[in-house]
Amino acid sequence: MLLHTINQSPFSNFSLKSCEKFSAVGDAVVFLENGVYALVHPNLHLLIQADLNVFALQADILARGLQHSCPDTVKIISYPQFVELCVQYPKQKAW
Amino acid sequence: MKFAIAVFGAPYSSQASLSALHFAQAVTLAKHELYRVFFYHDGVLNGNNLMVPPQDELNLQNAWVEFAATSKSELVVCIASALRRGMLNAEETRRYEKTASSLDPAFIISGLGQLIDAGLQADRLVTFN
Amino acid sequence: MNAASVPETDHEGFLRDRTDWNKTVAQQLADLDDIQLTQAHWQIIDIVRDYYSSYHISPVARVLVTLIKRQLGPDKGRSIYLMSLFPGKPAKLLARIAGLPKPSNCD
Amino acid sequence: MAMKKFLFVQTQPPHGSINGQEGLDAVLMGSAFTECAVLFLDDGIYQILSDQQTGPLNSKDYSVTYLALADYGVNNIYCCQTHLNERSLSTKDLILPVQALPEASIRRLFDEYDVILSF
Repeated sequence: MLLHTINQSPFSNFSLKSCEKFSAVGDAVVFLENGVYALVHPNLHLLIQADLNVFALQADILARGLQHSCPDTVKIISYPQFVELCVQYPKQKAW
Repeated sequence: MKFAIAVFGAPYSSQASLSALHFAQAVTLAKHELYRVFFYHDGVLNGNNLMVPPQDELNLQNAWVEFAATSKSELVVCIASALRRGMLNAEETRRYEKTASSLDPAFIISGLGQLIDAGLQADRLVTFN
Repeated sequence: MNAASVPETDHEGFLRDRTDWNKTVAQQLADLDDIQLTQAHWQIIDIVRDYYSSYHISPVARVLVTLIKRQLGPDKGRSIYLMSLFPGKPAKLLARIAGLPKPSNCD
Repeated sequence: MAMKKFLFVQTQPPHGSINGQEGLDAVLMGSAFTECAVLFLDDGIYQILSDQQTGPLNSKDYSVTYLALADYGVNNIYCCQTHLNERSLSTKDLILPVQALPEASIRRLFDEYDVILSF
């Protein structure tokens, strides 16, 4: 099981697309930094449909004023929860 | 669990360093072991002790040094990346006949082998690029 | 070239300008470590210079030993042979004498 | 415990940034410790496009350094067939032999290796 991390905006970068292509059922995706703009990207639902567990870092969401645009399908996490995810998922792929 | 962190991004030009710092603090807060923080690529610039950000902004170099002091964590910069970008400690300053050193003494200058070693020895290697 | 015209080196004896390198200069650089270059030395120098010219890197010691074994045979393809010709830190010394880029300390 | 295997993923084209060159340095270093493989994704494949002439730019041509990987014991070198197709490239355009994999196999690589380092 992979922990994908995406830190680039999907509006200007292929990371979201690559992650979707090279992920498998049960993988987790963490959006951080500019990656949190994925929460408002039309292709976000593809990750949900692919049965990935999708997370986004709260600090990055708040800093960018996206707190009112978070879909229910994405779990909002703190840094300690991010660490906990790294414990659960043995490998990271940083896109 | 034993964690290692790799930081690839320059301070301020990328968020990698700030994210890695928050993550590192969370690792130690959760009582995990932090085996090493390895700075590569532009990440070596986090060791720049000449950085002077405005007083109402976080000084990332200071923040890393304080974190290392309180958590007893090891901060390592890749020597090849560091030399290329002018991050020299006193010894390298002498070796390359330069006039000033720029790398904070809290950062250890070492080889890229330390990144590989971190990947081998730690249970988790988390990269901030 | 006479003995007086030694090209400029840094304090560790590396050429400041690698284009200054030639066979005479190589001996001058070797003199700094009291090494008289023999045919055996030159075989190794040629190997690392060829390698650098093909791949744009200096081979690490482990790979160099393999190259020597491949080109000069198993008797010479041993780190002890390399150490006997270029004692101390062979990779660094060899880079210096062969006019290759100064390696970073911790490689 | 068996030694962990490393997969190095090159994603950036050459010369526009130093990521690829420093990524290659990491592969060469890794080869001294453990089994390593290289995967070229997206524009990363351009790092090994043949006939790079860096003289006029005065940028180091490290594409030839990839040819040294075999001497360093790195023999598993992969790329994505789809990414080649998108760029109208074939493996014949590359400076060294590379196994072009379908997308599904790339995911299996991620499973096969223990540590994934992306540049």
